[in-house]
Amino acid sequence: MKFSIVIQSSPFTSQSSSTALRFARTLITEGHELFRVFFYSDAVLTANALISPPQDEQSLPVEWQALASEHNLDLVVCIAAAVKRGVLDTNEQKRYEKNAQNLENRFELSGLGQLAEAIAVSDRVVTFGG
Amino acid sequence: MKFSIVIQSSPFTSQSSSTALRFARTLITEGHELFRVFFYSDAVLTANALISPPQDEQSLPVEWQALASEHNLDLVVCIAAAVKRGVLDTNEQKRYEKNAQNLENRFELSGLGQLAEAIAVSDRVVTFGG
Amino acid sequence: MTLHLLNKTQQNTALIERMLSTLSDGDQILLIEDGVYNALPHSESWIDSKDLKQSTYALVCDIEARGLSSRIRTDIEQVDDKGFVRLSCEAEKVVSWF
Amino acid sequence: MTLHLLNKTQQNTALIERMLSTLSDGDQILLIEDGVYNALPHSESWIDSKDLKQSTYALVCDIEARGLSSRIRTDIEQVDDKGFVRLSCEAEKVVSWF
Amino acid sequence: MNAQRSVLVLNQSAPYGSASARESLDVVLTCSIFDMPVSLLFAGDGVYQLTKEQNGSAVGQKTLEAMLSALPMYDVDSIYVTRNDLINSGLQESDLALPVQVIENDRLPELIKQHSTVLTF
Amino acid sequence: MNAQRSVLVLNQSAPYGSASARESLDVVLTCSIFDMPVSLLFAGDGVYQLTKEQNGSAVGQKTLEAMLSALPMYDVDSIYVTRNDLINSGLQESDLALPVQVIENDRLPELIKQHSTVLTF
Repeated sequence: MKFSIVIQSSPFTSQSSSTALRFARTLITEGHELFRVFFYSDAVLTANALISPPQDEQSLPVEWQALASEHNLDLVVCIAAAVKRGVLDTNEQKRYEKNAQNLENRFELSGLGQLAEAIAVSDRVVTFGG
Repeated sequence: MKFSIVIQSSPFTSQSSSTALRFARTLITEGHELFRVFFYSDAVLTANALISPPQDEQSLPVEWQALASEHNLDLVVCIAAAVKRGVLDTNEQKRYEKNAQNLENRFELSGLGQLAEAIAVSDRVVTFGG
Repeated sequence: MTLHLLNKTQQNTALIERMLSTLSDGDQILLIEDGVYNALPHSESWIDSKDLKQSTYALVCDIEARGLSSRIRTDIEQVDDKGFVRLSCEAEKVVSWF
Repeated sequence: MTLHLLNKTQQNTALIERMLSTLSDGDQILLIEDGVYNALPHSESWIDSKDLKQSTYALVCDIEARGLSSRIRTDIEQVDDKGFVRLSCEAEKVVSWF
Repeated sequence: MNAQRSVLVLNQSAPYGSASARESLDVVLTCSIFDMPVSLLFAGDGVYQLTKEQNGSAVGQKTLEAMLSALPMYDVDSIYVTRNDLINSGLQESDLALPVQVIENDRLPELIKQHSTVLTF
Repeated sequence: MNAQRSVLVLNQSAPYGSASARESLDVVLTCSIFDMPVSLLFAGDGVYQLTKEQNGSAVGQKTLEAMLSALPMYDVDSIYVTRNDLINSGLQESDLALPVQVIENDRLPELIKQHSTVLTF
């Protein structure tokens, strides 16, 4: 079955991003397809490459990136939400004349159209928020 | 009267940081002293210099920075909360071997002791969260 | 005297009951942000059941932003940011409920 | 059939009433994250008042994390992450309440 | 691509206090641009998004009402509120900036069933 | 420096679902290190922070209970829960990982008065 996942909450104050990661791993293990993960609202903060968690704690950007590399996943970060929150790729860094980019590898900034497409083509869309 | 302000919530999904800014401006205008503003939890994200809001919208980092410059304010960002959320100064950038720092001017990373001190010396501590 | 800041709507019944259970005589309440919706005319308002209309204030810029200027109860005093600072000074401490 | 995900505690009465008002016969509910506290024995549980114990599930890792393994009701089925995925497949859609 | 999908967007948050109201409307407008049928249900505190005479600039934000008024231009005209939530909000139907369909609570299960995807905000 | 301040930390959130429980405990321990008298009130969902036999690793987090057990070592021993919240939580006093003072609701106004600063989480 073809799934897409939408994540809305800050990975630092909400458990949602972590639950979504486990759900993503499990559905792949169970033989389903993960068409796309769409990071929206404060969940775009998950893609900040500067995140430096304590050594004994889960690093969500790194774990998402590892899962994406292994299974060639599409991790899409809402570009409007990301730019507003200071998560920039090289293009946006130039556009806004900032002195650094900080988008984690394997994540991609793109528009809400990617969410609409995910809804259109997926059998199940599961939202993680709150 | 001597005030300190504690802010806890994400500036992107909560109105708290914006209300706190207005409260800070007003208390200064009214002749009171603002001893310290302490950014904790997701409010540390307010100090991310890469934030690029749409042109017609308020930029909280810039407005806090301007207020701090004008009145020589102490804007303290909890270092543990910031590092975990990918808000780094040059020292932390080196320590965690990241390729950029992104702490906005006039903000300073420091420990929770700065909050304890603010509580100890201020007449009023006002928390903005939620 | 304590100033209580409330920034959530009346739907947050557990939070509001908690705030109410901590009130001492003479305490004041300032409704800010989404808290100003508590000042709309509700049939079972805690403001009435606890007879708190004389100790409850609402922040005027939050009322205006939300389009409530002509809709909220007239027996609750509206204050601006200066009033917010003044209430904070008059109180011995400020407790935030969110 | 719809699978409803609930990740908030029983204190969030407005949210839970809203979820309950959208249920169709045969719908299922999965308690995740802080939602698993709804499966503690409460004297006025919506699970009982709406007779939903046979259509309500709770995510086992969230139960363990919170120290609830020996405390929650035994008449609510616990599922692991595989069960979560299976319930999502069996349902026609998944609606999240938060 | 599967058969045509329809989306129900559920708005549960008051405007200005959180970003959720604006972000959910952005999703609605995008779905509509992509020719996906989209309905809106304003529930609980979400009803407050519909209040007339909003003025976001009083708190340094854009006015949500302007975005809402664009909905009919985007052919989004299935906008629902339950009578129960409207009463609990303390607003009257005449306080709302948009024409909405006021429905009874017992219509909600059907509304969920009619849409292939439900997005909550 | 003004006269000695005392702090009441009010914990209202369940653990693991949000970061609030851990961040409030960090503040408590810091105040204590700085020799500031600090009391804790666990209210509403905050009561769940005290549950025995927690195991955060089941959801990839540190176990909060370990931090809580450190409180007595930091001389933080004024820990309150209201009887009402304990009953509503569905937990018994014997389910709690720490000895707490179970108080009636009508003690709360006094508790607020006794402390010079109240920090809510």
